[in-house]
Amino acid sequence: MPTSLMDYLRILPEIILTVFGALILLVEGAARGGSRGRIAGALAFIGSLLALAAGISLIRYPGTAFAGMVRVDSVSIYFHILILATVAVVTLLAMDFLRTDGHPRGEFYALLLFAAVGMGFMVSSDNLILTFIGLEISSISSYVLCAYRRHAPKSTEAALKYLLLGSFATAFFLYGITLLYGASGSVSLPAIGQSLAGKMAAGGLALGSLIPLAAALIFVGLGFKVSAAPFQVWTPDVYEGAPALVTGFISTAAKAAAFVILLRVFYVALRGYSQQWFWLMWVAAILSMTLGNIGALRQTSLKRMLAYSSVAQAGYILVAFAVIAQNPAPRVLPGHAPVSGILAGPGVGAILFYLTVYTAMNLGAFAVIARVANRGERFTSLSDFAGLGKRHPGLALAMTLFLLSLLGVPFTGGFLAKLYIFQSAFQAHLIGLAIVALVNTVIAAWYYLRVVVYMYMRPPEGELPPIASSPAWTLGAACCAVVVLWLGILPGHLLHWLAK
Amino acid sequence: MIPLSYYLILSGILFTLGVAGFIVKSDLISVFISIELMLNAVNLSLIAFSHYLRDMTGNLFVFFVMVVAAAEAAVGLAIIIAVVRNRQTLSLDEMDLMKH
Amino acid sequence: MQMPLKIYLLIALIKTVLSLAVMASLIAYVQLAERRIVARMQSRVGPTRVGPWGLLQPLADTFKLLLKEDITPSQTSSGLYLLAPAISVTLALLSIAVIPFGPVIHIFGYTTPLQITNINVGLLFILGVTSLGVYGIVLAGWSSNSKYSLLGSLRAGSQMVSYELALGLALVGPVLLAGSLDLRKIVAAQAGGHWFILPEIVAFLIYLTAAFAETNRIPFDLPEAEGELGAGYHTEYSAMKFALFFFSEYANMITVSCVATLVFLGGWAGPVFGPVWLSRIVLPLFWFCLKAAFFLFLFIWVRGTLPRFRYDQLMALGWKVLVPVALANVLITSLVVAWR
Amino acid sequence: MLNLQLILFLIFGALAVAGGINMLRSRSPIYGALSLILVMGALAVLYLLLGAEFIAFVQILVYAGAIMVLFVFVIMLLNAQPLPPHERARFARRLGLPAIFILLGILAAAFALRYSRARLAAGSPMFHVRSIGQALFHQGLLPFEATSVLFLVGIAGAVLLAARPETQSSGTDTPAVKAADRSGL
Amino acid sequence: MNLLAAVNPNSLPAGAPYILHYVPLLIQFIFAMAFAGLAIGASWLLGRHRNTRRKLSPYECGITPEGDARHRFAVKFYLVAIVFILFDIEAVFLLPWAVVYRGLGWFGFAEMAIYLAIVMTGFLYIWKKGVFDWNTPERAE
Repeated sequence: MPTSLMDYLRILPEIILTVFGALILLVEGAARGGSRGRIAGALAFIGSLLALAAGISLIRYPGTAFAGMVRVDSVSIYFHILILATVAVVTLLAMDFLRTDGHPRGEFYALLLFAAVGMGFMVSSDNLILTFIGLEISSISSYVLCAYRRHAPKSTEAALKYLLLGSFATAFFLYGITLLYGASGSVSLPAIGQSLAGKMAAGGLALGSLIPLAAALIFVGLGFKVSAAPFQVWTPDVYEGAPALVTGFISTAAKAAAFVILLRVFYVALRGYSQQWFWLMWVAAILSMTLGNIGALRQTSLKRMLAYSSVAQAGYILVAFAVIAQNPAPRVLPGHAPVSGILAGPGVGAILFYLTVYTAMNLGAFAVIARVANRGERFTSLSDFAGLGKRHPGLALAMTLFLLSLLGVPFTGGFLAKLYIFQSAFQAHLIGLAIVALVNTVIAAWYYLRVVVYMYMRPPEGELPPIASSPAWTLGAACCAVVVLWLGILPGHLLHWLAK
Repeated sequence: MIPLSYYLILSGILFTLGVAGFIVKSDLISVFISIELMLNAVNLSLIAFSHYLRDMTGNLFVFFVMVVAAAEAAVGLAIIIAVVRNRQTLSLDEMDLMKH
Repeated sequence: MQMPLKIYLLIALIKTVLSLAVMASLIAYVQLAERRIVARMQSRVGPTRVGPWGLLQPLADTFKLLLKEDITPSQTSSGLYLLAPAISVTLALLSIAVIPFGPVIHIFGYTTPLQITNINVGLLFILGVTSLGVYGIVLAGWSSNSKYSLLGSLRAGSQMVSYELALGLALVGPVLLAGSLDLRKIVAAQAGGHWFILPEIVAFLIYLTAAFAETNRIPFDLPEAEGELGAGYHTEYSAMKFALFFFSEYANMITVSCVATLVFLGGWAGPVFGPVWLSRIVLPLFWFCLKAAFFLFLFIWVRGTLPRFRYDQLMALGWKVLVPVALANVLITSLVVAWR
Repeated sequence: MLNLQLILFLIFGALAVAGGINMLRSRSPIYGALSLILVMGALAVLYLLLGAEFIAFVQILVYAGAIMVLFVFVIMLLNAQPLPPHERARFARRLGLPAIFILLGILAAAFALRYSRARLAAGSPMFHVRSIGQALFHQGLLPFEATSVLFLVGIAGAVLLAARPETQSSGTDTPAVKAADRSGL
Repeated sequence: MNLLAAVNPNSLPAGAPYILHYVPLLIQFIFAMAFAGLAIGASWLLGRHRNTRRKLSPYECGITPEGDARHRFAVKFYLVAIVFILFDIEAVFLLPWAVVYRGLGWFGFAEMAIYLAIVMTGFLYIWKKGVFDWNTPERAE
């Protein structure tokens, strides 16, 4: 099976990121003096932009590469663009964070790019071996990124918790994959789907007694990574301990990539057993939304509040997963046009749209927190944000926009995203789920708006050190704001493309 | 001719011992060792399935699991060293900076 | 002709006992030879009192060590303290099992190889056992609860670990040429006189340096250097346990020399003549022992001449020189093989 | 001949489980690490029984020979002492352990039910080094190249977290464990 | 005869399970352990036992030892072990590659060249970060 040029073109984004990551490490090792940081930052930004361009150019040659290992279809292209855009924005935001906190700079960018390589493999992998390796690359780089503020006990402790629970979850995920491999005889997702469908038609549940067990174990593993309800105990501690920007990156890009694995494994491989895993999704969605929102009510630290809110957001996405499980789209023959791929379905469009908006608003919110927290991340509690409106109107405005979008106020991306999900939930007549989601949005309103009230109505308590203006940061935050507004006001273009 | 279920039950036992270790153990390194035990248990069932299905993929998968476990152990212990440098203790229940 | 299971197991048992006996006596006499040769190099005589030309000296040493008082210092963790020498001896003796001394021979109507067992990943087995050897030393230092032995064992451990990597990379070259990890196939690939030492001279030198470091021999024996750390990791061991560490060091030396002859000097290949039993059994064994003896002499000779490396030079050499050169050699060999 | 495999399986299976239980029971981490090495050795023999020759020796070379060496080094370095069981352990024993043994029961039942008839052939192994080499460089090419990225992440992470001493003191500046923790072994 | 010898040098009985090639290894392992146990046991039996406090204290070239021995040591030893793990994986990858290399030809060479190039950048990075020079404190950033 000699690999052809086409195979390498299909993993071009990953190749570019690896090359630039290695270059940054070399620069970090070789050059002396302060200029290393800027060179590394520039290299990282150029690298992520080039990879983004390569990601977009993937549209021209969809299909599979490396003997079915990598599948380039609409989902993988879409998420490549999403993840690489997030990496580019985080590189911009990181330039300011690293300078003020005085950390070694090269390794941060290198690890960021390598995490993106891992996520690229997670997103486009059609083979459980590559999925596992991609998951591990991105997880291990995020463990190290979490511990980036080496001398802060909180940061290393957060990384420790993330590491222990992350590897615990990976072991469960692996055990699920093993049982799937044992039951179906192959590790490539479409082949598993066909052989299990065949088994389902022939025998019935008795024969497939390993499948529900495998599905449960995989869900435990991925539940941790996606911080879905029963397994979200680690999220508040890790999101609060890690540097704000790293939390932003983990809670958006890593979560999106993990959702894609969930999508591919459950939607492609376990398609025949959707009745069984529908209940998994249903329970996880309800628990995530309620626990996330209730947890967020009494938080004083903004990062911890956003951690609970991200658990709730994962709940809304799981609602869309339940919708898919309710009526899996008719089986599209693999020979079909690969661009639409076999992942077209009512819920899938909602998931993609929601994840895009969620990534933009969550990253923007954490960017503002990183900015306000300033050197040593001391100012992250609610009282520090009091009176921000007067002191830094720009920052306060951005924060309000992101919080409103997280809540789902009209004219912001969040509103349309939630609307899309509720609409697909109603179509799949999952009334119970939709009502719980609505109630949760109301609860969420309280703690989102509380921050806005603090920022504008309350007099500033204590003094904040002057926040130096940094062009790179403003550009990055502006990108997030533009995406949120653009998807809020005229989403037509994206919706049309998603429907295709 | 050993039935396949013997191997799978043995790997189930080892996996459960790993999970029990993860919950019961009180110091960082022992918790991390229990995770390695869980990964070993998974490797055993992978090789058993690979032999039963007469298919090479199981062995290949175990090979990559070992490589990944090595990188994970390396980074994991680096983080444990960084934690001990900051907190001077290995006990897990003192890791409650963020509980309050 | 296939043999029934019982005969096969019986032969295996005989071979094991035979190899252990040969190994034990060989180690005793290599140590005697070392003391005599190093003495001769320093123009003194060496042990000649016990028995003719001092030949019974090793016997005398063994009894002396058996009778000496065996002190176990107070705060040592007794379990590990005893376990450490046992681990290093067991592992040292284990890797002899896969080394083929001669061709397949026919005696009493059965064909059996001149080795305990032939597995088709022989080289990998030896690398695996070497990598486990570190535990013997590291646990010895840690369990004997003295500052010197702990520091000595840490240094010895990290030295062995780094040079084990160079050892592994050096062996990749010959495996590339031979196309198999089975020691018999590697020897077969060198048949007809073109031994691997010529095309793989760089890998050979790296292998030798790494072998010296693995067995903690003279240029690399800083961790147990008397002057620096008071005998390093086995400071707290006395009598037989102390002897076991030296026993495993010499056993490792013999294993390393045997692997060197097999992989680089074509094993038992050599001009043979005369009747079947002579040319098929005695002469190949003779050639093999001659080459292995040459390497053992090299160990002793280097011990008599070279000074000891400082620790940072030692580690720098291991990582900055051996590993990159070994990788470069692997790439060049693969280029040559692909080109041909 | 037939029961030779069964005997070997029972011996080394029991050894592996004994190692696991010892790891659970042992107080100081050094004994935990050594019992894990025992488990890995027993598993290597089981892999030989299952015909995976190359994987058995890679297990000894990489797992028992490299990763556990790192664990033992770190245990020695941090002077890890046995710690009193913390209250999380007591709470876990009451709640966690029964839940785990239910998990074991489900696993065992599922395997026994599903594969009651499946027999493992004892013939020659299918997985020589040559066949895993072919699989690795044809089918497993992309994961192989992805491992080099994993390598870089490991290197960057380790150097970043462990290489730089806080103070510019000479080499011996590793973390000191509090005197309270340093009970006799 | 030579062909048969080459194929089955251990001349195993026909149809015997493959594990029989490894049974002699197990025998050798048991004998080696017995040898070690015998040596230690004999010395314990034969040797005299007169323990005095001073004799049992750790040997410090005559100076009475103070303080617990197992205290802090340089992180350097840990860094060597971790770099060793990551390069050990590389060595383990090289072995099957070397075995099947003749079948892969130039394609095999290209694959390994890419892999080694990336690994060598990691190696250079470590070299520049001063992980390998032992007595000079690392260069601060």
